[in-house]
Amino acid sequence: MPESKSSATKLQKIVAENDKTKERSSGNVVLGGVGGQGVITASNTISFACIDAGFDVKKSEVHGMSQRGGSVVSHLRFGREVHSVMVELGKAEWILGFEWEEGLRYLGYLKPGGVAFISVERRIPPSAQVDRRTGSVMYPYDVSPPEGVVPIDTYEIAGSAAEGRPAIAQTVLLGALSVEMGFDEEVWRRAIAATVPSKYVEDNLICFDRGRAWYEEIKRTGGKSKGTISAAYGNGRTAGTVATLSGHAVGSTTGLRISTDRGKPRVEITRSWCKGCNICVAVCPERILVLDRHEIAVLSDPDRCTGCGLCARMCPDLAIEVWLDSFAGNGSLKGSAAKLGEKQ
Amino acid sequence: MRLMQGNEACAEGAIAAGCRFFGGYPISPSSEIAEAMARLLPKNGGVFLQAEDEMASLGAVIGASLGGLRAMTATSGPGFSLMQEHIGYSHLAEIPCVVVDVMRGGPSTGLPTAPSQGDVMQAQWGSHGDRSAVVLAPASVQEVYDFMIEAFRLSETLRTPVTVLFDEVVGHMREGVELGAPDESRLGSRPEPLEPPSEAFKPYGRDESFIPHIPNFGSGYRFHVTGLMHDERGFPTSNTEIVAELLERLEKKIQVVQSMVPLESYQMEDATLAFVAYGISGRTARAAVDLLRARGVKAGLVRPKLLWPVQDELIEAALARADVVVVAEMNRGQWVREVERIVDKTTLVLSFGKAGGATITTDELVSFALSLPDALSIAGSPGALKKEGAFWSAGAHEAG
Amino acid sequence: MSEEINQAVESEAERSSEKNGNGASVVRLDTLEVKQAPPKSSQKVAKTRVDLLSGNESIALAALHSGVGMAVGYPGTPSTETLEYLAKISSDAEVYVDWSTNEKVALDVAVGGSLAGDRILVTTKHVGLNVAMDSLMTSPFIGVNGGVVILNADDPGMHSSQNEQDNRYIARFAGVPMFEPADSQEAYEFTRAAFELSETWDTPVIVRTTTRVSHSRSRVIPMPAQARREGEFQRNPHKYVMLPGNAKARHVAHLDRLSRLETWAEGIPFNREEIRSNKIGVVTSSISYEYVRDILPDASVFKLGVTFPLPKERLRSFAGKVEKLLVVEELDPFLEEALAVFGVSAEGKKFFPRFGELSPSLVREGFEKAGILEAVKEEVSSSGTVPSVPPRFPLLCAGCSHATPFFILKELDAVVTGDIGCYTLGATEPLASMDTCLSMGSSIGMAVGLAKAGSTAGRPVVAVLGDSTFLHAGIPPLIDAVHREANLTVVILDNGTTAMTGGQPHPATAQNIRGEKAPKVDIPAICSAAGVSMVNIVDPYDVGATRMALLNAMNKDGVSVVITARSCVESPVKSRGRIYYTDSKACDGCQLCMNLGCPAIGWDLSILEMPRRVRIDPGLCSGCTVCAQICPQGAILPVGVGGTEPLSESGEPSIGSGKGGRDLA
Amino acid sequence: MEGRKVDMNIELKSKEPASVPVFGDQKRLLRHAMMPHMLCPGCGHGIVLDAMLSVLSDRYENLDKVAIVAGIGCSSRIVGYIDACTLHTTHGRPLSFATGLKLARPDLDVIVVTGDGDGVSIGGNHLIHAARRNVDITCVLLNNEIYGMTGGQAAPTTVLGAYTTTTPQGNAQHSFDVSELVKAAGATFVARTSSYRPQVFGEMFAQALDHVGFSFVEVMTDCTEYFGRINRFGTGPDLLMSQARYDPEIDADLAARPTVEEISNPQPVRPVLPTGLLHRSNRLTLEETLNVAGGRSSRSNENRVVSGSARRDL
Repeated sequence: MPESKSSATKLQKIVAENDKTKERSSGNVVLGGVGGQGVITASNTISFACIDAGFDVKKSEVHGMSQRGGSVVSHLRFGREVHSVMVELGKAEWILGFEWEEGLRYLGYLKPGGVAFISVERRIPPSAQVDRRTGSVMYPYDVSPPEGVVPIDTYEIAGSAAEGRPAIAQTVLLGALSVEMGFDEEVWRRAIAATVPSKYVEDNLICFDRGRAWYEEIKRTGGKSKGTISAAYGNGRTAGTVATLSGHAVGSTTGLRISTDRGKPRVEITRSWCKGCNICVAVCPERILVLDRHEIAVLSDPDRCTGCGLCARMCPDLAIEVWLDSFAGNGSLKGSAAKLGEKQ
Repeated sequence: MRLMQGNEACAEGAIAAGCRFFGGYPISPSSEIAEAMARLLPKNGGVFLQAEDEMASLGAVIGASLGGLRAMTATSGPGFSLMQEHIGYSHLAEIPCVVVDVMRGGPSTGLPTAPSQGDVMQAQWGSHGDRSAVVLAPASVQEVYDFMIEAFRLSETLRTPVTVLFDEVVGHMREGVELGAPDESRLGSRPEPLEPPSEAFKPYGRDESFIPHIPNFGSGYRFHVTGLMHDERGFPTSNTEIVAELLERLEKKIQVVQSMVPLESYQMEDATLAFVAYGISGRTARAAVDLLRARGVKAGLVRPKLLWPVQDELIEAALARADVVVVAEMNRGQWVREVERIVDKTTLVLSFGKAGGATITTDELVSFALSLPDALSIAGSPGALKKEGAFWSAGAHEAG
Repeated sequence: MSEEINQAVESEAERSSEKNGNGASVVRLDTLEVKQAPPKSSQKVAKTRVDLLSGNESIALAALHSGVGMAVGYPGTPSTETLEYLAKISSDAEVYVDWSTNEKVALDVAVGGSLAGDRILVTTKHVGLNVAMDSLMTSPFIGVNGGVVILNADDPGMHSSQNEQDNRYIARFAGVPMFEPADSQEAYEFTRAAFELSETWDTPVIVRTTTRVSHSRSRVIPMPAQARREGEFQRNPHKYVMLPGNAKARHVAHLDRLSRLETWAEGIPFNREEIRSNKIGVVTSSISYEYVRDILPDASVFKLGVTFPLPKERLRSFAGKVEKLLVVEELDPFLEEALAVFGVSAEGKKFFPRFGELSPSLVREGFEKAGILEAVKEEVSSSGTVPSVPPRFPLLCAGCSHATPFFILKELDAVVTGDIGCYTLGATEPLASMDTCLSMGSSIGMAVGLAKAGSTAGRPVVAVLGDSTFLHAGIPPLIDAVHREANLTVVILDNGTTAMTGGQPHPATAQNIRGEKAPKVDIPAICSAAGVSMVNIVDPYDVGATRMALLNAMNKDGVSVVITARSCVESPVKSRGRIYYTDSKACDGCQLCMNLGCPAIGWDLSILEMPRRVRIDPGLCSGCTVCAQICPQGAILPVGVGGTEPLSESGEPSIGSGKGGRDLA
Repeated sequence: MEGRKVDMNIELKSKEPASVPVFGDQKRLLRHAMMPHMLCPGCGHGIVLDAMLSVLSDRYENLDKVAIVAGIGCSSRIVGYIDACTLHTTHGRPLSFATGLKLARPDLDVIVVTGDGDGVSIGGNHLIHAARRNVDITCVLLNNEIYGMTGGQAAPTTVLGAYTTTTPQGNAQHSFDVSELVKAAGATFVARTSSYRPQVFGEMFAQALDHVGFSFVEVMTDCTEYFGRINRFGTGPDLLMSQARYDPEIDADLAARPTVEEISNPQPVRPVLPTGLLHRSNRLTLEETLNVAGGRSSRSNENRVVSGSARRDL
């Protein structure tokens, strides 16, 4: 590690870089996230900062049909004169991802040499939890971020300022962005104060400062000191490590793997006991139980059975049994549940 | 020899018979039995439970019995009425238990502390459906003690409820009692299951004795006990053939008792006037026989100890020579109907019923017997008199 | 040519001169006071003025500055914010603003208001104008007193619409002039001009935006404001009563006006010829202009601000000045066809897509195809490996009261005719219980058809629509259903607001657009009055009751109505209750709760054992309790119940209490 | 006890493919010869039966030492399908039989299955007294709010206004909160669950079995043929789903949320009763106070408070 002297030179270099960015005559930012995460507010903040810094700004956002939870993207362009509100592919100097997948989604807009700050907060939509039998999700977990991507555990960096409020933690992204975009720090602080609801201004500014400090530290040390994002699956965030500025991931993100194969479910229905009450038909989460023409329950699509056993549990006639075949090693359902209990 | 109440003797007898569970509810004039059991049972490793009512009492008794304990309850008329359903249950499910009814006077709450023999018919017919009861009627404190042992023997060996029926006088009378420990043979035991536990096990399977070999709960057998009509496995059935067979077996099982209890016959060898009386009335009648004999009347006494099932053959034989039979009981004439049913049609059966809450006295019986010739001549013929038996009964009642 | 329009030209000049200024002279814009910055900075944060307006806001501001007396419309993305913003920046005394029951009502109100002398703004999205078509077609016959401007917001790319239609044809069809601004400043200026034009030419005028113009923000420099127009109704039955006899005369007048408008179009400043090179010329309008300017900065451009009527001569002249003429326009070849009619050969749709939204990249690709730009094999991203990411579909919010009815309808296997609103998302997995969706209010009519004709194979027919949609276009078909004795159930999802567009009031809410108390229309009473004998109101958060109500209604012969009444969880106010969590020991991963499609419910990725356990995101859970109700394992519990720590350090309930759960004692 | 517990946490190390039942092998405790059972289609009692078997199969290798006592009614009939020492008694009195049995054989685990009519109406007295005595048995009461077996007459648990065959104008009598009643009577373990939540029932039932003293588990389960049909609550699945809200916590949360307008449901509203473990306390059991089997219980609660005024200390 370089000694303090050389870090000082490095710092100077960064300051010089920042000064250079101040001379910037135009720029493009693409912000991606999920409804309710504060993407629009952040793009407003950036716009205000740009105006404060003397630029013309155009920005445009598209949010999906839903109020919350849908994909939200905002394009922001500033310069002496701006025509299009839309950023061309490969022309954005900066990308802010408020959510891991949404951040990755817009990487195509990133200019060579640009920086994408992507929060590791993960919002996995119900539609991505598609493979119901194995319980895996369709989500870019195993993606190691390409060059230019800076994964940020906003929630962890924000710390106490965003306790229980992940949306506020996202201001950490603005802090990091401000280091790259330049402008006077006070410009940013004014912009935040102008765009954020007054009761949250203070916490947002703290998050901003922490994000800024964190990224300056990363830049100074080349990403080699601390900054390790702790594994925190429970919070819906990724486990992994922060990528260095050179774009090489230190370690890799931990992918979502299924540790055990649960086995192939098989449903046995004792026809002579079934009274056709329809309860299994109603409760089956996969809706694959039906009554046949004799009013006896049958499985219409065995391949879709997840083996949850709800039908067996809810059958008042005790006519249904669910078995797991070709079962590989982890004891019965009860067994694993018991283990879980022990662990906690 | 100890001096004690009939009720106390009842408890002592139960303990001697191996009773280790008592469930009861206080009611006069039986309460002393519960009190005595509460004292005696813990000393003897048994359990005394004062229940919330008579249904619960007998329910607990049956439960305990199914658990393997000899169990009993004691009550009086109103409580006995409440127990009837469970007596029926015990009968059908064939779970042994002993029910003591210390009889008191009158219907409803009636005469709580006065003697009566008014529950005789209830003891047989109180519970619904077709059922034959086993009812013992002790006449002395000693008999109470002995009959309790007998009651448990019958109940356990036959797997049926046994009622011990005595009245307030016997219950509260103090007499000397010989509390000899009964030998094993007098205690009897439940038939052991014939086969080891298996899926094919039939707890209610019949054998030649008509008595099923039902194991106790917790003995390694798993089976079903129900108050529903059931098959040999114990499971509910409504198959009429199986039901009819079950009822027939139960009836045969009960009738066996007739031969198991002796009948007391006193001076009956040459008697033309026979008293038939049970319980305390039997003792009164016995004294009356002696007095009448002293006056030259050829009187005798038949005292059944087993009221139900009625020992038809024994009684018929005992009364074969009598011209007139006077059935003396502390009620308005209940068991007299059984005597009428049994004896030869030429025999005159008279009911001497007294239901006012006082015991029948020797004088009453003697004067009644002595007035008979006049009464018979007025009536003209025994047949005519027989028809007006009610008059005699009513007269006796008034005398009381 | 009116004076005002000349003014507009001047302001255009003003604008370019002030382009890089800080906009200090701006009137009536968002002024945001900034709170004291936190202690870290000793410097006080200064007050700042901001003048970044969206296209919709610019139109609202322009309307206010035009002295508009009334503004009406029906919420519809991307037009909705216009009236909301107008209500925000104006007082009731200045402008009467409110939502109408539907777009046709709005236009009728507008024409009436115009005859009474006010200037009127009408807002609608593209498909909304279809609803108002009947009145729109005749409105130029009647003409105006106060100016009538119709904001028509198209949605190329269908960000939030059921179809993609190019409403420039409607302007031509109805013979109504149409402005097309390219950014917020133009939106402001064109709207101001449109009011003038409307009165000058005695016709309603359409201002057409697209999503990109409506929802983009850029700086706006306004012009001096006018006072509210004054005027009054004058009887004029020959002009206002469209009996055939009168209408015949008015049609002639209308055609005469159209021909004069064509002449007018030749001279107006809103159409701009920008000559830069004689090689390439591009005819374009609206947002496409901005893309063209970015991609081909050196090309000559004919920028159309008014796309109907078109300046035939000027276009011909422009065509003569360039070697190659291209047309860049979104959606249909409206301009391209017009040029062809004018005898000008130009190419457009050959290179640019006819569907969806244009983007700078698509415009670049088009020019590349046209051979004007050389295709650059440029590495798009630095690493070259942009990860492929699955799409994120829109979905109902966590705690949406619409989820339960769909969850139940799927289980009951009903044929469900849907409608336009948030609840259209009931068609998506995993709720996936909607079979059809056509247009506003069409659910009930389609249900009538399904119930009366053909066969549904024994499946019950259920029409599902929202409260606002019911009032918009659901009442006539309900009456139709009753009268026909159609065997169907109508489920009115009453969340007390027009949720999909962001929570606007409607006649069955007790509020107007300004949040003031307003008379409330009684939906159940309307249904009963229409002759529906079974009208049940249930709480959609009560799963059992909702199921029973739906079942009873479906079992009833004839028309039955079930109203599921529970406030929208997001708008107009966010409603949050005690949140719920999953006891991982009790959860057996049966996934029944996941069938609700709630974004807060997902797999717990911290537990790798099978079966998977469900986790509720505490940041998303709104506490609607529905998942807790349907969980057969009783594994979903309110935070704080079950001996659990309410919130752990990380801001969410710890998993599993370890104390055996559910102890209330 | 120890010997009879089965560790279900089987480690299957064999590499051979195997079949594992998802919910254990509780059906081994079923009297297969008696199946199918006599309950109506969709009757919640069957779900409770399965859940009971599930718990029992976790705890016992076989039910030789488990006596299950029932009264009369649909609920009580389910014991006939359990391969244990089963005692089907008279109407309302199962707790009496069970008390006697338990006192006679403290080593047996005694479970009582009863219904609302059986347990609260005709047998109400025995219920409160069993609770008072704290006899160490577990009572499961299946509350279907009606007399099912006799044809749908009003029970003491039928809510005010509900329709039954004896309340054609709607029930004129108020109903019992059975769990509260039993708790007030002195039961040391009281829980309520519903047949929609068999797993919660199982958890409560298991805890009740562990509990030393009178433990009471009430299960809300629906009579499809009478209660459901007469009150137009639908059939099995409908009634099952209608239990979803049996939770005062959920009810309170719903009440706190904004509504569009007042919810008016013309259906008779089912009361929301507290569910979960409602009460747990410790005191001497009847076996202990009666000094049965030397006054030593075969089982013990942790941290039991043995009162100085207990009878055996006097």
